Amino acid sequence: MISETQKWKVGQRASPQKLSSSKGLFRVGKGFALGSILPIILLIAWEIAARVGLLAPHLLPAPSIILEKIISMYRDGSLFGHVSITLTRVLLGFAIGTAAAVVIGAIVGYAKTAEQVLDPLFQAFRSIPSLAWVPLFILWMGIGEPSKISLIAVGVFFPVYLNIVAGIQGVDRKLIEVGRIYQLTPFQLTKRIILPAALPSFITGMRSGLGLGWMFVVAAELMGASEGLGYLLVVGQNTYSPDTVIASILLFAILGKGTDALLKWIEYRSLKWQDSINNQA
Amino acid sequence: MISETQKWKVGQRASPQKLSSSKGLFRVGKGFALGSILPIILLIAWEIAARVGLLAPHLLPAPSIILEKIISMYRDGSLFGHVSITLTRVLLGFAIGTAAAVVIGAIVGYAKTAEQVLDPLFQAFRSIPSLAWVPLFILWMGIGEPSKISLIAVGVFFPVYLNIVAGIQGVDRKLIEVGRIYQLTPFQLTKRIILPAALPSFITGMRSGLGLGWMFVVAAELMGASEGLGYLLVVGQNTYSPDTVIASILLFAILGKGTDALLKWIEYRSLKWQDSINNQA
Amino acid sequence: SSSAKEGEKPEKIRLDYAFYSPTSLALKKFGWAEETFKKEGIEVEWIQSQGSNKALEFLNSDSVDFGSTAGAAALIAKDKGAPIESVYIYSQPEWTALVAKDGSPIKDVKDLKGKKVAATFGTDPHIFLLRALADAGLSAKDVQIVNLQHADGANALLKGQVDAWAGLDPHMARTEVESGAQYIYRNPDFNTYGTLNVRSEFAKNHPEQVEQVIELYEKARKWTLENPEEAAKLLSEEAGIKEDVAKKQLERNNFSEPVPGSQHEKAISAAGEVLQTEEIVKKDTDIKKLVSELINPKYAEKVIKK
Amino acid sequence: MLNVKRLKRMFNNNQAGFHNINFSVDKGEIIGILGTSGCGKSTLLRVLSGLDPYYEGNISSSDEANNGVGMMFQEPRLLPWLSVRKNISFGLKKEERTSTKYQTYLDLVGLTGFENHYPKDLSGGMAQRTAIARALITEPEVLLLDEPFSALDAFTKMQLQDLLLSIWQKKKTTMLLVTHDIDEALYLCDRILILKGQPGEVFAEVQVERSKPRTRGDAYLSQQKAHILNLLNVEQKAAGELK
Amino acid sequence: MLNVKRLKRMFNNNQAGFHNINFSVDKGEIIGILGTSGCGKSTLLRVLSGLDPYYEGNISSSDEANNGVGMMFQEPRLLPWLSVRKNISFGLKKEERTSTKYQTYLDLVGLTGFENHYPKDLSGGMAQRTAIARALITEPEVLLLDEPFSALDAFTKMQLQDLLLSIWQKKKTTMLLVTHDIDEALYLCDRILILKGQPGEVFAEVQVERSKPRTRGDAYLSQQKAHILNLLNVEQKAAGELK
Ligand SMILES: Nc1ncnc2c1ncn2[C@@H]1O[C@H](COP(=O)(O)OP(=O)(O)OP(=O)(O)O)[C@@H](O)[C@H]1O
Ligand SMILES: Nc1ncnc2c1ncn2[C@@H]1O[C@H](COP(=O)(O)OP(=O)(O)OP(=O)(O)O)[C@@H](O)[C@H]1O
Ligand SMILES: [Mg+2]
Ligand SMILES: [Mg+2]
Repeated sequence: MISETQKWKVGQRASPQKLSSSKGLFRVGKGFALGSILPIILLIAWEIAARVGLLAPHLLPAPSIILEKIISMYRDGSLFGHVSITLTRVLLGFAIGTAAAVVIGAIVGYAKTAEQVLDPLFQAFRSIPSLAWVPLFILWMGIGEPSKISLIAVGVFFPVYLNIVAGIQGVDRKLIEVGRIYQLTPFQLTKRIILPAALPSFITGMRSGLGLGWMFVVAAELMGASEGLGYLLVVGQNTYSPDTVIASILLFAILGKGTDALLKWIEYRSLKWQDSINNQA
Repeated sequence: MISETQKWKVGQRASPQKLSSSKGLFRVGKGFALGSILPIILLIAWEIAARVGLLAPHLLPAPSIILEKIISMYRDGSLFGHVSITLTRVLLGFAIGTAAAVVIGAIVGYAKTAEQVLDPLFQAFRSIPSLAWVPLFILWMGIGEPSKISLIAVGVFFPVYLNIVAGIQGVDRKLIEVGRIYQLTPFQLTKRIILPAALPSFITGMRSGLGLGWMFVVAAELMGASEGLGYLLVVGQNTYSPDTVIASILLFAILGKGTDALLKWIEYRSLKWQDSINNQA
Repeated sequence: SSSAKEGEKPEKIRLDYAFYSPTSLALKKFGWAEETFKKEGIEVEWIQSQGSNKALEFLNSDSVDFGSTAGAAALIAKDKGAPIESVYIYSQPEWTALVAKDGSPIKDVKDLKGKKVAATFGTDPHIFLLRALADAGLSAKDVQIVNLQHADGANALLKGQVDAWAGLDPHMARTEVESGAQYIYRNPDFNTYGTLNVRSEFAKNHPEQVEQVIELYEKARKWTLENPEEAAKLLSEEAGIKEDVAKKQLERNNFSEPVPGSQHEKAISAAGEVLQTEEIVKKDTDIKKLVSELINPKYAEKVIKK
Repeated sequence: MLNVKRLKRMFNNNQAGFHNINFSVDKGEIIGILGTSGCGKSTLLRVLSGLDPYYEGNISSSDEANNGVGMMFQEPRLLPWLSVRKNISFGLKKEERTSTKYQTYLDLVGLTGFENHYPKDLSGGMAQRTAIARALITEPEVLLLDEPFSALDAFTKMQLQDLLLSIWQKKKTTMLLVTHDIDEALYLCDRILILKGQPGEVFAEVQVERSKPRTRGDAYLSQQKAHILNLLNVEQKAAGELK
Repeated sequence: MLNVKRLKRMFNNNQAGFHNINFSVDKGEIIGILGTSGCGKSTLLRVLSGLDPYYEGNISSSDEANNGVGMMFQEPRLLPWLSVRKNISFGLKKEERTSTKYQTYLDLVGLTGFENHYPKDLSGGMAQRTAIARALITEPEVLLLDEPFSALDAFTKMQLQDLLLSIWQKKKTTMLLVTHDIDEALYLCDRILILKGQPGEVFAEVQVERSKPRTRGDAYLSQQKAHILNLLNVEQKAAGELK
């Protein structure tokens, strides 16, 4: 198939496209609408399947029942408690994990020796499952908030670290040389050239890390929590209430998507300079 | 601090560096040695702490005891069974997850509408913890191998997907235009320009995904496994045998590092063209 | 708190509560512990245990002073060196049994030969299954035991993934109530009691406080016995389960023998032997000795005689 | 062959780009485009090649270019993961890509021996020559060239100008050549469009009435050069000196 | 000020790079470097600037360059995440970076009004001019320039050549200027090194004995140009024509 616009023949050239002036809100709205199609279809199909009896209610209750559950949690005030405590834990853990990953990742990405000494250990730790960390963290830090937040930070750390190291090691030598010409110290070089150049990769890492933060929260809340979405999930499983389990999964999905949308927006804002397909005039 | 080589003054210029001719094996050996320092120090410190009595043996047994445990598992042949079945599951799940992520990621990264329709759903699913998937997978696919491998594939999918989409959306417009000039079809364009250009990000995603694959194996092996490292970990926790638990963690770390090293080697081999600090002549 | 010296009062007492220990829920709900210890200037902290394994983890890592577990779980941990002792029996629960799906051809333990049975390794249902099999002249090798978490086991049973399930409450009560699952085999004596454990170090340093806690548990036990309706309601509210399920669960709890005694030792020893054949408890362990080290009736005897 | 009417493409609030461009190109013609930096020459080529659809006005072409349009960008735009050989062969059909067809063009641009280098190991001029080879190897009927020889020394530049001419003699390729080198434009082109302003407009059109190949530094060409320098606003003095 | 002896930097088995380079530079001199594409000019600048430490031979310098060495690379190498303004100010001290010092140089290179553009929205010549401004703004005592005006039209090029000269007159900046434009080298340089071969060697050195500022197209310069074209192996014919 030959692209139409490539031929020099009357009538085959695509007629000129006008730059749509109705950008902004309208486009955001359209994106949102498109993004909602699939989830809504899935929910409807699920509801119908449940009503018709394809899904046994004690295994997979209908969305309407889940919604009722969530509303009842909202009414008795426990919803806010679960959500806010989990959100706080994830955000704190995310902040700490990201900060650690930036510092260590910058050192490892920049200094060959640091990489050789530190990287193998981190790569080995990276594949240790969250559940395996739980007893170790209880041992080291007890069952208070610090150990919960640290565990989440560990989960966040690895993808951010990995992406930042890869990002730094992929920075164009040509740009680094510009910094060297201006006699930047390694710290300045990192701050003024390497990190901005590695930013796209860094943000991807943050998004990946945030996802892991949400996952690690369950393990974290196995450490003596009495509130939170992860707690809710485990209690739901332990008390055999699929509506609680699925309500908590749904809340995980919604909060995860929400926090990710925030990062995506930051990505969009801070990568406007990229000469990529997305940033066409 | 002004970099020495930047000044034009007698004696201050760094003397010319010879390209070391003794590359290859020697350098690999050196890297390996450097990378072993930290783990060895940690192991020794741990052994001493255990011997001196700083660590209670029912909580954190000495490395020598863990080693004994692993050797005894090796002797009775169960080690090979656990390792090989888990490795197989992870690799199969990894292959499936990566393949799915490449196909979907390429479509989403390239077509704006596909992104708007599909991406929000994936981003929402991304933060659902592995443990939460377990009952759903049992419901959908039962407790056989397919459901275990699918669960691992789900874990692998998300970071690969995220990185591939980000990689594609960050591809330099200038290079894409080269493909457009040669009238490449969208498929050719993706294959010949976009994917190679997004390769660094893709490989990072694969490495991140592999790590998650190792993590999801625990959840997967909660689904009726009778062998495997995740099974070993959970049974060890249920039977309060810290030596089993820590042996399995150690095996996770070693296997995780091993498989990652493979990907890192592929990364090194396939990114030789990158004009980055690592690829200096 | 825990580092306080012998004879001195602790600054803080950390108690656990759990949905599988209804008395602990009552105790927490009414704030009796806070009342008692406030007078002495001791703080009380409540920590929730999601299961015996978590309670033991907390005990081991000095995160709680008292933890509620199944007797067998405490035994396994003790075998691995956990410094704990069981000082009180909060109930004799019949929380586990063998369950099959409604209409299943399996009616008897003997029918399980060659079939798939779901159980969570190392937990009471697993021990129960092994003992039931041994009782019927079968061994673990005659069936295929599928290791699934309790909730997943219930699901797998209902989806027909396994033929039988060594169930645990409240999952079991719920499958019974909601999907008419059938019992293949029940035997309250094969359940290993719910034991309240204390860290040995705490018991040694603060024997008085151990007695006080037992006293409080006694108060809660009596309340539960006298108010079964309200206890069921409390359980259903706290754990978020339906009231009829909670009632069923409570009915299966026998709160009559709070002082650890010979019948408890016997039941736990029997569990220990099965565990030993499965190599979950070390082969060279002297079960009798281990059980007597674990069970310490001294405090309860003193309190309850009084 | 190509007819452009009232073509317009503007950026940020009509402050940059070009507008009001009208011209036509016959088959086999070589058109030069001269103009101050930033007046819209590269943008014009992008619009003509079809890469930029956001234009206004009319582009009509009567003949179909079977081999498509060849374009050489202002930067080399080599694919960094392909060796010189594979970069040169990039536009070829699948079968030809593995053949040795690249060898001819590799030699013509003077890169013999460098076929296995990656772009990062090339000098500026070598990268540009690789891009030239890539644009020529598909033998397109229309060639859009954006300052193709800007990074080359005088000697190499003359060689490649002659290469371009010899290709034109063989295939009668239609070419649009953006350049800053007036001598080059006069040596190669039949007609020269001079753009000026920001946004750019066609300011003048210079006909070069000498058949190709021409002699470099011919008196007529020198005279035209002075004329063009004049048009480009270079002060009389400098223009005079350069002649 | 700078003394270079038996300098050598080779790539892949001594097939590319340069070797056996000897020359010295006095303070305030402007040295031109001419040479065929790929003969090692850019590599030479990289070695002299200290970016490439893998050389052999001897580089000694007697004077300290306080403001360091300014370098303009062959490509613009703008930082894509910085606007034109911030790119120009990149080399300044922290305090000055937020000042309006950039404005002077922005105006001098003719980019007034484009200070907030990102590099992706610049034309080739505009990017090059931004790079020139970035190199000049720090007022270094030594300037290494790698084909600084290659993407500019004749008019803009002359303006910027004069800008360079005026800076030299004020500060007596020592400059090494790699260029392909012989006129440019003759207009600006005190001495011209001609490199040739692959790996490159100094093939000839041409002294330009005219005080600056010179008149473009001066007879002496034309004569020197013919001489250089000759040295560069451009055939007699072409050389004659170009004169
Ligand atoms: N990193 C590298 N690895 C291998 N070869 C290299 C490398 N850098 C440069 N070269 C080779 O060194 C030679 C000189 O390159 P250099 O960039 O110095 O040329 P140049 O004189 O600046 O040419 P031009 O005028 O085309 O810019 C070239 O043949 C190039 O292929
Ligand atoms: N994507 C864009 N967004 C905004 N402005 C742009 C964009 N692309 C080009 N421009 C502007 O359009 C004008 C013309 O650019 P163009 O690249 O066509 O110039 P040119 O004539 O090729 O210049 P040069 O000789 O320097 O290469 C410039 O002022 C540039 O800033
Ligand atoms: Mg241009
Ligand atoms: Mg060069």
